[in-house]
Amino acid sequence: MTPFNLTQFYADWATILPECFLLLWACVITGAAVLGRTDESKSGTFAIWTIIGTLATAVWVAVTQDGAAFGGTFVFDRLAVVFKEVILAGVILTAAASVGTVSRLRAHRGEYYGMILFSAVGMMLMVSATELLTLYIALELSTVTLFVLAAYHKTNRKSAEAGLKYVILGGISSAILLYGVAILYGLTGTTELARISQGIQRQFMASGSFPPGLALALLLILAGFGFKLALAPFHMWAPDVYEGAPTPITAFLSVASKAAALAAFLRVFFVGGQPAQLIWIQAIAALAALAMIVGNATAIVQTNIKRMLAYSSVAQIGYMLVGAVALDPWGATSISYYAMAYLFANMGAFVCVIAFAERTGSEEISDFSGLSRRSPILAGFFALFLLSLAGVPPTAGFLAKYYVFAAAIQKGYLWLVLVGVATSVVALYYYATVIMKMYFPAEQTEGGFPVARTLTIVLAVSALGVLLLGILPGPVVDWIKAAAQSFVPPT
Amino acid sequence: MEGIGLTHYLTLSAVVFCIGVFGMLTRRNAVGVLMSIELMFNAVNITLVAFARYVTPATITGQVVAIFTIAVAAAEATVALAIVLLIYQHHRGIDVDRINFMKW
Amino acid sequence: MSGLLSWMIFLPLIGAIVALFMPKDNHRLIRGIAFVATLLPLILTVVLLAQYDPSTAEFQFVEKAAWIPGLNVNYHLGADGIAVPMLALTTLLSFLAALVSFNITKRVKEYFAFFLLLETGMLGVFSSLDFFLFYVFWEVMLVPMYFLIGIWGGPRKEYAAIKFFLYTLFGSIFMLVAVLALYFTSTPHSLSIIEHIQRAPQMTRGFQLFAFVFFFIAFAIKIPTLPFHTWLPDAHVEAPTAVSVLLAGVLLKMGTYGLLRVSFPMFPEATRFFAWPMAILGVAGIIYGAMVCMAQTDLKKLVAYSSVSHMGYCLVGMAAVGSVAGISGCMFQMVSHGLITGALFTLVGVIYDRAHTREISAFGGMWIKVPVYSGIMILFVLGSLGLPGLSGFVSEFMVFLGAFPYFKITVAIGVVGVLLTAAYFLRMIQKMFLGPVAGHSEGLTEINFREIVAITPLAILMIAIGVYPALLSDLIQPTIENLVRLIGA
Amino acid sequence: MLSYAWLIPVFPLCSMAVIMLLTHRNRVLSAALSITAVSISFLYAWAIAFTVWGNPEVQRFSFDWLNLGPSMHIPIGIQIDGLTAMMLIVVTTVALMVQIYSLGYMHGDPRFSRYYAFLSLFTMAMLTLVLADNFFLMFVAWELVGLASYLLIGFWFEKQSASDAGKKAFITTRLGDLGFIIGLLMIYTGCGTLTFGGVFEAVKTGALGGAFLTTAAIFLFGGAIGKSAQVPLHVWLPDAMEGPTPVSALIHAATMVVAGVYLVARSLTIFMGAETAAMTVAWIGIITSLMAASIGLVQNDIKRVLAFSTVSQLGYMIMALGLGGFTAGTFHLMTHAFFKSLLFLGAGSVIHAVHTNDIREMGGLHSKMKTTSITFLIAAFAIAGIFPLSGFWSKDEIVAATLGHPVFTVLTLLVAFMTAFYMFRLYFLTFTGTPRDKHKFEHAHESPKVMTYPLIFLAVLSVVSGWIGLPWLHHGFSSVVFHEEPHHAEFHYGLAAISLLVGLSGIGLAYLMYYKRRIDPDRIATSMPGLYNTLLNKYYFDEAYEVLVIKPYYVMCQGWFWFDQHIIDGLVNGAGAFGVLWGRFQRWADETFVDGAVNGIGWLTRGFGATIRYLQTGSLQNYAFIVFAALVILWILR
Repeated sequence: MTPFNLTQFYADWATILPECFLLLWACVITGAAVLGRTDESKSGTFAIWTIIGTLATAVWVAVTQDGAAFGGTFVFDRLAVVFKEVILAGVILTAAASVGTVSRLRAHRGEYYGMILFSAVGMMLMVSATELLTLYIALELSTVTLFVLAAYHKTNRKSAEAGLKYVILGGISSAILLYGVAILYGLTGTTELARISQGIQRQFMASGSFPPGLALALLLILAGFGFKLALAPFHMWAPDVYEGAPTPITAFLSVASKAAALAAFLRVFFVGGQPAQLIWIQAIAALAALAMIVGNATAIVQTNIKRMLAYSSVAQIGYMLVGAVALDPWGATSISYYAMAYLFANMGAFVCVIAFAERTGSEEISDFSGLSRRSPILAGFFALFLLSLAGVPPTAGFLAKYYVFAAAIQKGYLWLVLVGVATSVVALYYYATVIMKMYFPAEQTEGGFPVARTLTIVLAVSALGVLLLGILPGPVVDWIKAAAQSFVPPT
Repeated sequence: MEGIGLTHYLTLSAVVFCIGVFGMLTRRNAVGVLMSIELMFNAVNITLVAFARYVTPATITGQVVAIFTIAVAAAEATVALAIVLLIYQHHRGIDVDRINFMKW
Repeated sequence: MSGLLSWMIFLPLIGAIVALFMPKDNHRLIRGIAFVATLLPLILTVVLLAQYDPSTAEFQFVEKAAWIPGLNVNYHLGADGIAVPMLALTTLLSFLAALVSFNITKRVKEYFAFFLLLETGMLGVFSSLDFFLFYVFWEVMLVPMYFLIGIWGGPRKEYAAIKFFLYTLFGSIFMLVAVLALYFTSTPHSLSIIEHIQRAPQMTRGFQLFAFVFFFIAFAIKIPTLPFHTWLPDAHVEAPTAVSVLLAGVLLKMGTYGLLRVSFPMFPEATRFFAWPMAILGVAGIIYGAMVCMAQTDLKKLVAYSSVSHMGYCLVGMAAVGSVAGISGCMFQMVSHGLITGALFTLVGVIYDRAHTREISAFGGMWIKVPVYSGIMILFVLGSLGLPGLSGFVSEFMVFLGAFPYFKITVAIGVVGVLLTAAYFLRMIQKMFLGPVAGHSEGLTEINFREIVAITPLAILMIAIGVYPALLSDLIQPTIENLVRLIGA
Repeated sequence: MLSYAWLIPVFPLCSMAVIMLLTHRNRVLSAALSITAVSISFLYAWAIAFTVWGNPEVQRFSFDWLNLGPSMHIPIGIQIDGLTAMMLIVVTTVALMVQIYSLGYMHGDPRFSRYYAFLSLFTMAMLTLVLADNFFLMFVAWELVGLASYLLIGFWFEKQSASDAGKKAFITTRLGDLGFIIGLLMIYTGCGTLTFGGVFEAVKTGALGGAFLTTAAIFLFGGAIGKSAQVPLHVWLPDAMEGPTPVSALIHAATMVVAGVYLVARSLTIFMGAETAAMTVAWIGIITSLMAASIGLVQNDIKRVLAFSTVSQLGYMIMALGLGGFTAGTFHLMTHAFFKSLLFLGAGSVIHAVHTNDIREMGGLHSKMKTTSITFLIAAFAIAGIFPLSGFWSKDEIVAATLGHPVFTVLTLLVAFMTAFYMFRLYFLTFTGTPRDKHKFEHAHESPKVMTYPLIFLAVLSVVSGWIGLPWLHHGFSSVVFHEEPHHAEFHYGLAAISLLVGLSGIGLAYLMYYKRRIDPDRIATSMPGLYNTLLNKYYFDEAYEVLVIKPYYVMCQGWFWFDQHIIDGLVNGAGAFGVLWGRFQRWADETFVDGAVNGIGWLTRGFGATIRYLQTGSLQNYAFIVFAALVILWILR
């Protein structure tokens, strides 16, 4: 045991300050709500300010602190900064988009925001965790709150069903992940990623082969992450939960939760599993291809917009993981960039669905018919987000796809890229079909409707993100690239 | 080879895990499913503790992880049971076979 | 004037954005904006032509700035002898098509916004010297086109729009893969088209073949060459008049432009290898397109299929990779087809506006009823069937003359296309314009002043190039000679 | 003087442009413009002719039209030699006469101005064609005369037959032009130039020769086959008679149709360098000549008889050229232009008077229209080759050219006999005997002076134009159109006598059959029904083309279109437009794809999507099962 050191103590807690800050206010908001001391509109505003505060703290930490804390179990490096910003952006947008949804809840309005904040704490911890136990706890913190959120529409049968499916499958995947962690621990005697990596390397050097259980361990961990990421074939929960959960939560699930899992995935596989890449890289490529094919093919036949977006999210994760086969700074950059582009586009798309459903009460694709006449702004935003998801320039989605395909081509995964490009044509078909429904009908459908102000702001911010990342991506790319280079050993 | 060793623990744990999986897949009752999941967690705990004992006797990492796992599993079970209650209110039953309103 | 190309490209975009902020019921104002936003690039084109130095194959008006340094992406523009005629064609046709569009009354604001965005995309493609930029513009164009066909199109607009969108995207994605491959095989990694051309001799044969095929799929769909052409009749027929004009006049040229800009100088060995198959495809397109035209009953569809036939000449011409005449012929055909088919689609639109049908059999004796319209139509038809003195003849003759030494029998078969073209066009003329006044011809009114204004520049250019082709060849010759040298056949 | 010769076609060009753009509403002004322009060209042409004929130098003026380096260097310009000068005279003279004549003939036509514009267009193109110093410019003009021909044949386009005929003419000649184009391509490939001088130089030095040259020459001749209505592309010319008669006189008798002859004459060096090609030319010429003459024997449409006569005479010229008879061919070209245009204009005058083309409804018109009758008779004598009219001299040269090829000589004389016969059959049936249609006869009248004066002028030329070839002039006609060096067959008194005799006997036979009625033509016809019907139906060429070419082509086009819509597009829809077949466009798909021709990837994708969605059963235990199954599979595949 190292003796107590005040400087070290200060540095450790300073590094984790944003999480602490967030946790504190999450407790306050939840507590106030439980005690009935606040009304929901205030707690919403409060939550947003909390996150802005956290963001500011995080920026401050990013500037002043650097490196590992708590004996190397927690790290605030550039990758963490990137993903924390992404997650916090996602949380802010979710919170802002929730206003209407929350106002229609019968009870427990305040706790809703508290839950989101708790989940956000978990995600932020996850991004920074460099040790498997920390990672696991953080992951569970974020997931368990999401179980609650998914079932938040207590009176809605779909929501309850979503909650149940999510919690049970979540539990299984959690057990699977943990089993993998346990085996890895048994093989290397540690749960710290850096040392795991060294351990594997050492054993490989010594015996010329990987320890026998390693493949199983990595596979189990991959399955665990696959669940969080909704990666085919571990995605089965996603469409049902996406459909049943309150839409802001769906957006949150599909964006922030995935971003956190992705960061953790990068840490585990790009750092911890890096020496064993021979074992898992083919599996990743196969799963990515499967995700692109299954996600896109199934999305075509959907009639519910949320379900369609759910399958499209499955495919999107496939595209992100195309970048993973590169296993170098390029790959990490491409995945991170993709996550960021996806954040805005998918969040925007779901918020469009919220805005639409708030006014029409429908989530059927066929009801989008003629939207461009009823609400040109909403239709315009939705079209923009869909085009970004489809990867049409000059939106962020295009550069993101370009980036991941580039990473794969660089490593010679031509077949994977061809699968990617072929399926993205399929993807364009169903995105374009929605656009067609919105824009092409000539006849005027019934009256126009406005979009709530907060939602408009969320949409505008997302659209700005989509366009800026697409048109002037230079600084962001440089920023992410630096982050990726800082933690991925160049090959 | 004398007495009980690491292999036995690992085997036991694998068997328990599989029983959990099997129960999880076959139980019709949601609570039964949850219990099966608990079995899976406990299988993992056995592994962890066994590894802690045999691989890293000097540190207690494994035990710590196991304790945390128990805590997390409890939390999860709490939420799960709450949701099962919710389901019961909607469905007047907790047969997981009948909970397939959303599909395809 | 610095940033000439940038101004040209982005003025329409600025126009589009301005138009979006205008009240949506003030059609006059929006049309005025569209008019100005297409006229200004046209004026800049004149400046461009005046400042362009035709004695060199170097890129001129070059603008270069770092765009995404992390990916070595640059904002790199420039124009040479291949690009300049295309830029001029684009600005001209856009302007005229904007005039033609003034009779649009449905969702005017959106229409012109998309229209102007489309012009930006087209001009961008023709002046990009960076692959990323090139690809971005290439794709950007699809979106407004999708909407323009889908919203303002004919009865089967949804089908046509999505078919166009998917088909082109499908092709261009292959281009993306090839671009990425180029990027990673170069050291230092580069997306500059110029740099890749310079390193062409170091590329291995296998790589060249691979990249050529991938690019070719993208370009062939756009041209479109024979087996990839079926999006074209649908898109052309369903699109509103002005969009058909741009589709046929400019978008199809992007395929051939891409081949000349990218594939030929960059993969000389593969180009030589694929020259003969390209000639075969071209000739097959000529004959096949002409024969299918013969079976058409819809005037617009006939013109659409005639594009398939006419773009075949381009392919034959460029297949003569060692011949300045052949490749120049391809360029001439690109310009000439742009002028002629643009005009033909406009003219088809003129009668469709009046009679609301395009069935050939629904008309008869139009020459009696609307002599001015008929005269103009026949003039352009004659241009299209390659009558000497009009631009179509010059390009066809150049193509044949250039390609004949290389592919004697193939070209000789291609020459038959000249006859088949005459056959279907004369059949159309006979049914619609000759004979006694019949069917919808009864109520037709003469072509109006605005429409004549939109057609006249095309007619003048068609005749000017036909009579004195050196007007155009002087612009392109050094560039083409350089290209032939790079291919090194 | 000569250096401004390019102005000759510019005058009619200007008149065309002005009429089209400005004066088309003013009939008088339009006609005046057109006639003035062609008059200037006419005077200019004569002036040039006198300059050139005294000065046997080839004059060339050219500039670079397009220079792309060796792969395409095309200078264009004009070249003036004897042949050109002769052609200029022919074209401008006939054009002027026809334009004046048309003032009367086309009087009252609603599209009078347009008619003159088209005539100007034609004149311009034809003059360019003969002035060109290279094959390229010649081809350009060649196509433009084709266009003018198309427009003028179909001038009365309300009539289905007229617009059909125009289309047929354009397409048939264009078929020949394909050969022309390929010939040009071969020549350019072979010697890198298209100027006459350069090409002939290459042929002479042997740079261009052998089978390549022969093939090129035969392809080149394809152009002439089309334009000069040789077998098997002669079918358009008889139909072209649907145009106004003055047009037939100008385009389809005197000028455009001889463009093919001119082409062969101009490039005779090439044909002389390729023996096989030359013989092909000669044979096609004589076969055409025989066939057309035999058809002419039985036709009843006054203009068609003349049309077949034209075809036959063109075959004559072509044959002569094929046998190397440069002077003979070109000489006959000139005389034929005058007397045949006279015949047509005469026929036009008759038609103008009786409003029918059918000679069975005419007869005895001599009494009503003396000028027409006499001038027609002069022309008929000329074409029959009667001394001392122009046709005698030129036909004699042709017969002389066949010396050494006995088969040709015999056939030539046979044609001469038939020509004399059908021409006088025509004359007797039209102008002599008793009127067979009283009503039409009574309304008949002599044409106005604007129409008869051109007839008289041409009649004079038909008489005297042959005298240039008088045997006692130095070198005769060849000194006029000299080609390389003047070579002139000695005037052959014996041959001249024989051919004169043959002509007279043809006239005699016609006299007996149609004037004296000593022999009943109907009996002969009924005694040989097979032959008669074959001739009457023009050897069934049109029917054969209809069945063998046009119908199959249409069917084939429809077939390809079906293929395009169903197979290619079907595959694309299958492969690309996912779901299009099944979702929104179900109905359309059902209609189009009932045959199930398409089971492409699109269907598969949609089907795939529709299938795997059912894995999503909604049962969470199934989901969990898939998770574990996937784990197991991944473990196995590891």
